[in-house]
Amino acid sequence: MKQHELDNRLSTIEDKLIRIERRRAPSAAEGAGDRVYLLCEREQVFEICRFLFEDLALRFVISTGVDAEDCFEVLHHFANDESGCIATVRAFIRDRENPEIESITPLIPGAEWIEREMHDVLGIGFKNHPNLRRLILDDDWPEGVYPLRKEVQT
Amino acid sequence: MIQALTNLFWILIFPGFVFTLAVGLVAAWLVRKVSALVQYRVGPPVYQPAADVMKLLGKEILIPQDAQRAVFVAAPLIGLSGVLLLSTVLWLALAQREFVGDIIVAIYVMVLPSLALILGSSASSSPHAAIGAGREMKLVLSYELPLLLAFVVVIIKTSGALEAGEQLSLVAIAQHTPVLSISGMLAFIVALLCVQAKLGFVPFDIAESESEVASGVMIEYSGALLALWKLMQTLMLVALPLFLVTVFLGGIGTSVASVLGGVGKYVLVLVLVILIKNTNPRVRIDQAMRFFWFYCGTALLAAVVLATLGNYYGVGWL
Amino acid sequence: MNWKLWSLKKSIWVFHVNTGACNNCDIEIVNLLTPKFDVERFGIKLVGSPRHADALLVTGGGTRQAAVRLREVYRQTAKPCVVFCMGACACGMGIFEKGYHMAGPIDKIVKEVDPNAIIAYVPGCPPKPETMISGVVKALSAL
Amino acid sequence: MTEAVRKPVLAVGPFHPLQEEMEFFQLTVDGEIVTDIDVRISYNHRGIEKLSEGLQFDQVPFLVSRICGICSASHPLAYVQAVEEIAGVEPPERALYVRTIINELERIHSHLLWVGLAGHFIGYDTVFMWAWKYREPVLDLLEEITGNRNNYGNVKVGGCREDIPDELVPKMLKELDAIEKKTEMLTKAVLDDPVIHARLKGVGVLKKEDGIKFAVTGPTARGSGIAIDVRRDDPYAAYSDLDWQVISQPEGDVFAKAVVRLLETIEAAKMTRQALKKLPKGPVAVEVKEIPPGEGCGHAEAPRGETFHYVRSDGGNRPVRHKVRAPSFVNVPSFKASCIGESIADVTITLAAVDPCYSCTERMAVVDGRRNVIHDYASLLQMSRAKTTRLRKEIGAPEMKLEDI
Repeated sequence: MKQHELDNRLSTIEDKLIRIERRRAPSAAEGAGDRVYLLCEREQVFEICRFLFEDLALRFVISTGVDAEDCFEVLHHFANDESGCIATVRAFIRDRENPEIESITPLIPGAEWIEREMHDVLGIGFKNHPNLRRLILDDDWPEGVYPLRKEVQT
Repeated sequence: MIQALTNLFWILIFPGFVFTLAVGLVAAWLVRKVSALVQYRVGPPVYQPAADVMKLLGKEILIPQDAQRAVFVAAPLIGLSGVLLLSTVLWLALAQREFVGDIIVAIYVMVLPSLALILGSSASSSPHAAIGAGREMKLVLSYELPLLLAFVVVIIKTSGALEAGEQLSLVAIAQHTPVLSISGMLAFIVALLCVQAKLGFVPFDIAESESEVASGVMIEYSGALLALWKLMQTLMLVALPLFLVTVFLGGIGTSVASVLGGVGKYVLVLVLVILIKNTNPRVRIDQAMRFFWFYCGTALLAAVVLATLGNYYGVGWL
Repeated sequence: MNWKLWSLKKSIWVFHVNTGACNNCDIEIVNLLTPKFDVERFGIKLVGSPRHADALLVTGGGTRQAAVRLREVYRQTAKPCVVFCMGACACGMGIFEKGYHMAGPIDKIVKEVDPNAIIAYVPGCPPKPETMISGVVKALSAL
Repeated sequence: MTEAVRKPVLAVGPFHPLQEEMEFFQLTVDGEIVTDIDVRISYNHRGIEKLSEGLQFDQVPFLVSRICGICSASHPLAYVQAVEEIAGVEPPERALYVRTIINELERIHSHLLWVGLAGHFIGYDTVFMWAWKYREPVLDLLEEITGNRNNYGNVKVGGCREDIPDELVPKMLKELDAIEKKTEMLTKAVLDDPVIHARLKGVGVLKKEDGIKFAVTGPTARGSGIAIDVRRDDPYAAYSDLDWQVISQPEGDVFAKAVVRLLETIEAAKMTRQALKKLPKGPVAVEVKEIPPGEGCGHAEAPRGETFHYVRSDGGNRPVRHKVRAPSFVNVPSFKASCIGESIADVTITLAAVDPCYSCTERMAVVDGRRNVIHDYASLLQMSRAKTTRLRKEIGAPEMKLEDI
């Protein structure tokens, strides 16, 4: 799937998004290196990921959890290997007290570990996750301390 | 009085414990050096095995909490005394002292080290050691019968030439070289492989597999107790090849020429052992059992038949 | 020189513990076994059980999860033993000093078990194999 | 029972002369067949993402090169590309070539290392010793360029820290010829060996669909017929100027992964030679004053697969968020698909085939609920080797000797 085709297909889900941002990597060679950010609310994230993964057959790369002071963001990065484009779904979780979002592990088994990791380090809950046990923090790590949150100082 | 002192000297110094130990340490070095050369490395210096044992003697002994202490401590002592007994019996027989060491005694004493290993690892209550003990036990079961059959062949071969009542005497057997016949040769080869297994060398180092992980029978041992195990293995490097020399290759005499010849025979057996160790991959325990029971067993049955026929018709080379 | 010390210097059995290293030090340690460096020449041998070891080669800065295991391994090592901190991380946690998941440095973790532990440091990121050998030699001549 | 097993395996068993990272695997088996795998990581978690937020943009490359000792060229490169994307900086051409050369040398040394270890796992220690011997000259070359055998620390935002001196180029070309020749020999020896065929073919198959589901990358993906390679798909450094091929194999078994790695090593040697011959003149870095607010994704093809870095800047001198995804993080969970249903004798090599930052197969305990047998790593390795021996006998292959390689 070439870049323009991807752009066309992406515009079909525009109603579910807040907006689409496009950027271009300056060092990238001709015809490659586009970055697309799809901003959405947390309720839409599963549907958009399903569209990208199943309908557009993009490759799941990884997810990033960000503590953005006023809200949490969960970014699911997908790659289109034919055009070199990286499409990122950026979902906002506005509820800081009880952050929760729908898990994409039932859709993409490869997301199991990263969602467990985000649960460990940021305290984001994942609905419908099959196995949300502790993964990367040690056995004695205190409950309720999430090292990647901004209020935690090293 | 003087007789008693001489005997003590014989047993403790020469050719008893100290001498055996010295030979064993050199043999152990040879094993490591040759292996290193095969792998394009330089290998350790000649005093390495001695340094290893000395260092272990100076170290702390840790006994696991759940271990059965008495058995855990006694096991290496039993093993070591077994080998010491064996080597003393052999030296006395070889030097043709007035000693009625008989082959059955030697065979029984030879089992002691393996039994001690099984005892010690079972007492250490570690799952790794338990696996090792289980394997050692199966290994003993697999090679003990062929080894016994090999000695039966020797006894049959030599009995014709011996006086009544002397058939089982090591001193008497050492006068003959049964390897110079078809059945004797077969028995020798099988016995050599059994010795390989007794020494715990590749391809039969199933119980220890020291080269990868020491998760074997000795995993829980440390300090002086580990040193005792290492000593036991070192002494076995002397005693077992020597036993083969005594039984199959005509032993070591007392004249200068025959001593030199005897040393040559010992080195030959040792080099054979090292070469087998370095040119073979490890086998699995069920493969080892099949090998010893089926292949070695069949070969030895044939050898027994041959030897009996040879004895009956007076054909020496059968 | 007494025989205990002599033999200890001539026969060093080492046991390798990774406490959260980036693998560089570990690879260089394995490199010591290969034909180019061949540490068996000096009587140094890698063993598979801490009970047999005279030296613990510790790499990595000691993460919280690994520290518990390091203490356990140190307890199981027969004394006397030397702890070698291989690499900058093991010596002082290096670049990971401020990490929230670190329990190190190694000397602190080991001294919690045994305040009199003998600890030697081989800095470098990673130390070259030659450095490691020379570190071991220096530590031994200081004994 | 679990407690009784876990304690000794964690405290004693996990460490091995060929030391690797700390991870703990617990395998559930039914007879000889693996039915479930549980993995516990965390032993190596150092909190790099949080540390990175405390460092300045130009300090972070030194941190990320210490994520993994073997990928110590690809991680900084991916990070630097992400930052360059935010800042809109284009490094000079010579810097792109130097980056390419160092990354390809890293690939050669990493793949040879894997070949050696894989040989060790199936009982061919000779392969181990020889592959590591061939690898030494690569480390020497890297030491001459960057001053260190590993952890090169050579890239920075806007270019490279050190240049390749022109005097070194002829020597490098000569060494590369030698390495290529030796690797070709090794490849031939491995690909023609009937025992290795019997031992690795059809073992630990990762199907293409499973590979996509688990989002695997690198040789793990390319061995399953998923022909992805960041170097071609989203060209960075000087890869679009070079003439090379993406190696992929459709079978998905361990053998296919071995073939991919061996052929890639030869390909990497060729690419390095081309890059050295084309090496343009000029500076190796441009000055970068400040990083504007924004976010960027950088990815690079490490020996094990795609390394992905996401960096967000708020206009200050430190990243506010820096996400790192190492290739093993997605490759490792894929053995949920490739190991289940395999016999335990094959598990070691299947896990090793992923090359999880040089094999996490250490931390394994096999729990057999039915027979109450506990296998540790040693017995698994032994089973694996015994199978090689058996197969060797079955096909009547001659004994391996040192001279045969």
